[in-house]
Amino acid sequence: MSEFASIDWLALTVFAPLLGAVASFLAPRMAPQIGFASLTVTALCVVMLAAQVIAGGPVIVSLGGWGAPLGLDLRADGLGIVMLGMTMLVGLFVSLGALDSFSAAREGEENARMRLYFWPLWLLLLSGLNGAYVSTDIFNLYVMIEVIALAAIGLTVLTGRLEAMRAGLEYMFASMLGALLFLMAVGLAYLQAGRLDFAGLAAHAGEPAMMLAFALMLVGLALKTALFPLHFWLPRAHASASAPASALLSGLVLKASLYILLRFWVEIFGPGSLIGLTVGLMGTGAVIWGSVQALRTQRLKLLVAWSTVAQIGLICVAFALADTIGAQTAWQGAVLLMVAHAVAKAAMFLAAGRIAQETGHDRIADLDRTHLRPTLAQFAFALAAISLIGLPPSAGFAGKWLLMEGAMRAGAWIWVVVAMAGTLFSVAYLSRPLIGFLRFDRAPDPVGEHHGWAIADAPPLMLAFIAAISGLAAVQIIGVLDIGAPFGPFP
Amino acid sequence: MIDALVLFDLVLALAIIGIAAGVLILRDAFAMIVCFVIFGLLSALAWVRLAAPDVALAEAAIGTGVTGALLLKTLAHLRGRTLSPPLRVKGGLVVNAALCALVTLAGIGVFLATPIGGAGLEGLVAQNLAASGVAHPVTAVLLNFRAFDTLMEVVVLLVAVVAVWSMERGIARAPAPVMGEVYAGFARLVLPAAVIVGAYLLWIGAIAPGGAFQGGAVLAAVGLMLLITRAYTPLPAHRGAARIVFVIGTALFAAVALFVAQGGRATFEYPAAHAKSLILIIEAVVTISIAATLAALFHGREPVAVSVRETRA
Amino acid sequence: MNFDMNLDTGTIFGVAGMIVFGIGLFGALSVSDSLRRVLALKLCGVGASFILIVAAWRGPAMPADPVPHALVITGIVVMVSATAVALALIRRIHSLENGRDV
Amino acid sequence: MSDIMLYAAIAVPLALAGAAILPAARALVLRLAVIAPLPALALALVAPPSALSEPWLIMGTVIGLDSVSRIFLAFSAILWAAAAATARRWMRGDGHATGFITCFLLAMTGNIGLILAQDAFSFYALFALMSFASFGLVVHARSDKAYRAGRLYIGFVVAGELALFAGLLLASREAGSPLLADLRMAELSGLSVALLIGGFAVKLGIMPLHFWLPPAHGAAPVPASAVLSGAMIKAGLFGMLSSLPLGLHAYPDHATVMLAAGLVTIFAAALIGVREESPKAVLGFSSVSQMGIIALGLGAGLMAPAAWTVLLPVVVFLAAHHALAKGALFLGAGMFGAVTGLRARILVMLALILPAAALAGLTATSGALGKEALKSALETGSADWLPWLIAALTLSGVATTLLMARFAHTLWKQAPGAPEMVRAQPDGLVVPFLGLVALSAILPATWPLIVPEIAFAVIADKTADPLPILVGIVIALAAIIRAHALGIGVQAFIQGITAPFLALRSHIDAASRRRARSLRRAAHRIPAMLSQRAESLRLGQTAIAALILAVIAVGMLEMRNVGAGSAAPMPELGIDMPQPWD
Amino acid sequence: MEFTLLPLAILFTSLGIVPLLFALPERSARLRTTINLTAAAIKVGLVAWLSWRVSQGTIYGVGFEVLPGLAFKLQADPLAILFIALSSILWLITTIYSVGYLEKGPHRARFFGFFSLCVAATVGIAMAGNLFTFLLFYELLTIATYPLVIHRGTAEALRAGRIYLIYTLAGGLVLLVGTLWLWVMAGSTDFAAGGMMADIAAASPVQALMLFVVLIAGLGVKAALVPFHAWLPIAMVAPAPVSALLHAVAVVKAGAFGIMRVVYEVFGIHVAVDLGVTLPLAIAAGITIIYGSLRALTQDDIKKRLAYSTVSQVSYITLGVALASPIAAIGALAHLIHQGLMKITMFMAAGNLAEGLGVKSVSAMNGVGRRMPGTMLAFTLAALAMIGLPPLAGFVSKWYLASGGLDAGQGWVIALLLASSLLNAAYFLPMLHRAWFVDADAGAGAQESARQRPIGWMLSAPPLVTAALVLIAGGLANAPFSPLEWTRFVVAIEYRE
Repeated sequence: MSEFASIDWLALTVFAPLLGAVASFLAPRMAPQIGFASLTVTALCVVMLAAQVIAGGPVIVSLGGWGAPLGLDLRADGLGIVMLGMTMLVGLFVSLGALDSFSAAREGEENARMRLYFWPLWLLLLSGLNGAYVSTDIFNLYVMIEVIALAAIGLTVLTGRLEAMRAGLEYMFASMLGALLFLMAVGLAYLQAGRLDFAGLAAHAGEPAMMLAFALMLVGLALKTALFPLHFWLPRAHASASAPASALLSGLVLKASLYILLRFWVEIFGPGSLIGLTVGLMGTGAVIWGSVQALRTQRLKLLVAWSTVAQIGLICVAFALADTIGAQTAWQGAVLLMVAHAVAKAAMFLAAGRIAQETGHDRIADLDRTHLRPTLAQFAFALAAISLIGLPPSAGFAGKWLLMEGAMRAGAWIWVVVAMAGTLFSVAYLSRPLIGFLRFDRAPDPVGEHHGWAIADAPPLMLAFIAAISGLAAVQIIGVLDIGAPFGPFP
Repeated sequence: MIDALVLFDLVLALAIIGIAAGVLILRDAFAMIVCFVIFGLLSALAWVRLAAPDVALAEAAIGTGVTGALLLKTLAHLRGRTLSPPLRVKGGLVVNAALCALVTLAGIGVFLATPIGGAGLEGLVAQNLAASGVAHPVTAVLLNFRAFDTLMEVVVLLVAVVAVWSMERGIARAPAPVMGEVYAGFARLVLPAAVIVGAYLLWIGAIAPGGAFQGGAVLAAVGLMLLITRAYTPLPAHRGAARIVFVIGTALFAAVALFVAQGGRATFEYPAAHAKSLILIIEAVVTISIAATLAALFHGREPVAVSVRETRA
Repeated sequence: MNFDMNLDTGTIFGVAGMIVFGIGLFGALSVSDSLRRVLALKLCGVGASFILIVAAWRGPAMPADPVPHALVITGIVVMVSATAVALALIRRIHSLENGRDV
Repeated sequence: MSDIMLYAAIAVPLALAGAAILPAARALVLRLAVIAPLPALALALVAPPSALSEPWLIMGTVIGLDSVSRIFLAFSAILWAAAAATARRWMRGDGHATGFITCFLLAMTGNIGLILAQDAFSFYALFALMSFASFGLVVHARSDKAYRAGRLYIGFVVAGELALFAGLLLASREAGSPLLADLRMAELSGLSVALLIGGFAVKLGIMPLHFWLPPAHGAAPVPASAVLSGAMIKAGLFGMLSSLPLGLHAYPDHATVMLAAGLVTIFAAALIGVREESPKAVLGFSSVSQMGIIALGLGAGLMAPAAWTVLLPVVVFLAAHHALAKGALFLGAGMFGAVTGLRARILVMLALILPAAALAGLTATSGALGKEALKSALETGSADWLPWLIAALTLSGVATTLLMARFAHTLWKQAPGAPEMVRAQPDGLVVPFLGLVALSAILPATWPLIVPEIAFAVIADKTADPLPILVGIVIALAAIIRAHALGIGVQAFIQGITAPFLALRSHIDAASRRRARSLRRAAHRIPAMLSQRAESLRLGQTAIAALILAVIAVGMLEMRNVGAGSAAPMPELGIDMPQPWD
Repeated sequence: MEFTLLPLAILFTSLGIVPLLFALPERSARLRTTINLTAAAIKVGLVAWLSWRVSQGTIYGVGFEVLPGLAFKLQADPLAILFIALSSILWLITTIYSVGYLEKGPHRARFFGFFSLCVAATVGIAMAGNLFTFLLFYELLTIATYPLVIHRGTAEALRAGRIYLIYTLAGGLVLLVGTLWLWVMAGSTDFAAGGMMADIAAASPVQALMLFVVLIAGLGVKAALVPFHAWLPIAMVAPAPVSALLHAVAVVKAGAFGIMRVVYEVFGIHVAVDLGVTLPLAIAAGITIIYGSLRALTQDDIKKRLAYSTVSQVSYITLGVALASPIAAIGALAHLIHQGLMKITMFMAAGNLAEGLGVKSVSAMNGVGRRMPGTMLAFTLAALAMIGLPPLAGFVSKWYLASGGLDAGQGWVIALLLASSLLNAAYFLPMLHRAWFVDADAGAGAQESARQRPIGWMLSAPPLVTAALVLIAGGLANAPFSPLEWTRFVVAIEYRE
């Protein structure tokens, strides 16, 4: 056991997928196997790390042995563990889905190419994500978000279709601009503080350069997170990517920038309530606008993508509560919502992909119980919808509960109303495809036995199932989350 | 009293700003790229003035050189397409301009309100330089103090090449640049020299300005020339080797970082005795990877797809 | 504020960097041609680099802080990677749009 | 033994009704219906007074037999038996015989059971069973006339049941017990007494609550008319006797209304009745008129509790008298319709004279006995009303005679139609008809034998207090209700109530549909337009710069606020917390 | 309180078989039926055992923490038993009926899966030990019933389903906010006899009042209180067994039961009276009672008429709760059971008419009594019980409600109940009249009713059984373990102070 304890699981969570990516790039034919194996290893590392953290509190590794201001520290506290866990969970299942989506059994050169490149890109993405969750240095985070962004763009355009390419370019510009705003913020922060670690910067919070740096970072990260009104790139990018890629983009990639924003907000800048209000209002706009667009759109994947815009907005309501008495509860709720959204949205994209694959289209108006109905995928979609709407016992419910509880404790009823509106909206737009799944008065053939079962239905189903019942484990998740008091020592 | 050097700085700054504006304003695409290259070089010059020769070198080699080559290649690919007039005065444009001006003003205000050189890590770096295994502080930071950043930066390059390979395929060949015999001859002449310069830069990085990236950039330039002159044509058979070269830097760097983490040492904590040699090995390998990657980014596609298409055509 | 005292190399290039960043930002927001947009973003990047390098500057004839330099070098490489990907995308889109693909 | 008889009295008809569900048993049920009331009859004639408590049933059930209920049970059972015997012939070959006999038996169960019931719950339950089951008897003919009569009937029944529900509820709360015996001993409030009287008066057919009665009697087949008129309307009387604190407390207001209604009923019913075309309807009005007489007795009892001890036997006697005579008349009417040939008709007509004369109060008949006894009993009661009552009672003989004359006339002109099978073999009807005639004739003689303890009559004082205005209002109300109920019908009445409501709703619906349509159009157009505009102006991009500025501005604002508020301007902004990894 | 897994076991009898039912292939009907019936029978047995134990004074509970400080808590108290007993018995009967009803229909696997889930949710609602757990199952119920409502998959059904979903989810959301608020305000959401809001209501009556309004509004949607009732008549497009379940056991009862829990065990009846919320609630219930009946009058569709009747009848429960008198409370609780029995009978009978004769509208009901005597007998009994005739179940609850009205000094309740009974009679008696006393060829809808196909015992027996239960529940109201007796037991606890 002691040998295990001495192993640097923290660094391994970043290095394992990295080495996996290298290997899968070197041996393209074996890419799926290598990819999946290294994913498993990474998951193991995360589990070991989590065990360490749960047993002994936050784990900190000083890379190179130098220590914070000079060198880089990696740190895994409760929040980091939760994010890592979320990433691994979604990642494992999406990978399972990808095994089928890009399986060798499918025809076509395009598919073969996608199979080759999906794995290295995804593993590199994973390594960036994991790196971001354990980083404590803002420049290191800059590099991480670049890794994430480039890999994500690679995944976006993996299908090679023109609309995906165009969406990917738009995403690229948004992402680069976001990163450059971030870089400028790093420059200003260094100018002011002369160091880059969180703890060192926190001492300088509130000074003018830090203020500007914060503004740039906030906007840059909001751009990457697609927070309204900076969401313009998202729907097309997520809707035009292949199903596993969409699942990763929507489930994981957005969460990274949101997580960074959250970290900065709590640990470094601690801005005042007015800025919180601004972000909250942006979130409100996202809820309304995303929902309205989701109600209008004609295509299933676009609907799911717009729903992401709305859901991200809802999570951002927590920022408005950051300096109130309900802050800790609201943060916990926000993190739970992030996890719930990651799991459910990944399931939903995978399911939408399966549906499109089986029915040959993804027009909402034409969805019905055809003789080739992908029942399990539709079921998974419905389960995921339960979590996104926030019905018990899903994690979405637990998250929404805590978020609203925070708002109530703060006496900020407006945010309760926003959360309620978001819920109602999500019912309205998600019921569109759900109703389609259940109608069979137009089916040309008599409805018979189940069809369209496939192994590929398992990952979305499992993810959706986890999303739908994980609210029951909310107290455990929060228990982990509070390790190291990431949201500060609130009473 | 205004120092002559300060005057030079002022003029240089104004030139940089003007040329930056030119990048946006000039209608002709080629002129735009040229303008950008000049901008890069002037920036590098400015950075030399700011006592940052390493950075200047890197900017000149990579930020300007490689990027310029990439831009020109893209322009060649897009040739025949007229660039839309860059700036049309519309309501939105004016609003954008006003907003950006305000942001800039705010930035300048904040910058002026912040003391320069007040805080930094040079003291810590100097303290620990001896223990780092290299004499040049920038290299120490890059390959020891913040080696993780550097590793991830190589990873970024790797991501880029994977992404580019994944997306660029089956493109009918853009007409090759017309390069005369003179150019080919020049290339042949310059090649060995460039290799030597690159290697030197790498070596010198340990004690003076220079290092893996700069050296890599120079080596990449060699690759570029080979590609342009068709002295070397990537073949499907070379793919395996190419992949190995791309990843070897990352792989070795990461492997070393993990390997040293035993006996109570943290990841990236090189044993004091072997620090210099380890760093040198890493740097050398990373240089090769960088060079190959940059060249591949320039070439822009995986050999196999092209060859398949071309044989069919 | 004493103008003379402040008008040193660092201040000049810091302000210049800010302005370059502003120009780049404006370009990134307003320009619709993709190639030029890439360049505008590069301007932003250079502008940010200026600030970092100025932050490292310790006055004429003083050794500079090496950390920001390292950061900028890293930034440059990251930027070139991103640029390469963006340009590859642009080329690919152009090919697809013009039907030069099979 | 008497327990078993108590059970059997209720259970036998109920079991027979239940057996009608089985197709195989239906014919047998029709045939056996005649024995269904016999246990009750036996109970009435031979069993000792008894009571039986079943606390688990409904909400605590008590059944039993006392002297008043013994009389009611006796004549009701006789009537039911006679009617069942008639029905056995009458229904043979009828397509709806099963339905008829089921309803018949259920009504019988209810009627017999309610006489035995000693608590409010079971009384109410059985009363309702009787009332609702009788609906099937009324609409048996399936003709428009029958349906109209049925609608009228059921409307009144429901209203009556509701009044009873409320009355019993209030009364049992006031009495503190649901036992009828306790109700009779309690000082009930005016409201509950009014509700109880109202509820039972519907059944009794006292004006103005009589409208259902003549059409229903006219529409029902002969055996059903006999029990409706003979037995079931007496259940209303029985209800009043068993639930009101008669003889203990005076309710002068209620009494006034009751007396007035009774007076009006006697004559108005006669006046209307003589205009009827159908003999059975004439008989129906005759029943109404006779119930007016009984109402006089009740009213007098309500007015002067002291007189009740002498009034009670008279009222009970009148009920028994009317039951037997009217039963005989109805069965006779059926008989008349069934026989063919002049001789047979004359014979039947002659036999009919006996009960008719008894009703009219010919000397030495039960009718005369009853009226005289009532007159003398009334004298012990309110003096104000006495002259009127005496006069009315006297004149009622005239009215009844008129009605009987009309009955005979219409019967001769258009006898009620009898089914073909009955026409062929009318002999099966003879025994029940003649039996009832005979029992009616010998009632004065047999009366003291059955229940000696109340077979006497007493004389009382006289009072008078005319309330003609109230009577006028009652009549007017009656006229309005009648016109309404007969003219429009229940369905139309309901539609009349709901029409404005429906119109309003459809109006609102249409308006909201229009509104919803235009809203939906706007909801589709506006977001589309907005997103198009946002895209073409690249608002998202502009927002980047705008947001940066906004955050800076807001940050500055906050900094200033904080700076103004405290000596140390900065620290407030940073959440000053110990870093967990320190 | 005794900690045991018995409540979980009862929950599991329905929840545990859900995956099994989903997984079964469509054609293995026999196995599915066996599983269903076995589980239902086991549940009835367990509930019987549980009721016995609870009547002896044992209260079972089980729970674990879900959110910080908030537990998922099941608790079998007497009030819970009342509801579980209803649902478990009716589940058994409805399962038999559904098997018969869907004999050849599509998607049976899905149907029975959600059906079981629905029952599980109902059991959970019944046994919820705090408002939070209640909310969990309340939402689960919404989700589980939705696929049942739209089971037919037609455009109309989908529209109805959408309306149903929007109403109930919005209601659930409001309840969520209410629960949260309660949690924030009181620091607990536990149900406890006598309530727990006394201090808070004393300290901040306005907030407590608003909380009450929010909670009741959230529950009122499912309880179909006017103006939140619109979903109920629309949702009647569902197959007959689903309507039966929706109207009799699960959904509306969940709302009514929730109102009970909130009034008695969150606020406490005395606190509620002090807050002055009971009279408005009673008036709201009264309005619903009359409104529902008036709307029912004009419906020609049988199921729609029954649906509006439900709107009216369910508010009896609310009325009884709001009257704040122990006697009325007995009426309310007894009506919870009685209305379930009556309404399920009527819906199953209506289903039989539609299945066997193709009769779906009142105007086509002429002569159906003769063609389906058993079914119509059951229907008649239930209808008469609805009107409130003794000795049927409806009479008992009405009697207690009216007495309770007097007890509480609210005489208008009697008038209200009388008016309601009158209206009940006005819309049920014409149906009975047509069924029994009008011949088939007369009146409209002769063609519609011409189609006739035999129905099996699985369809014909269940309504008769429930009708018999209606008779027994009323006729043997005073017998031990009758609903009324149990109700008295519960009310004695709730009014113990």
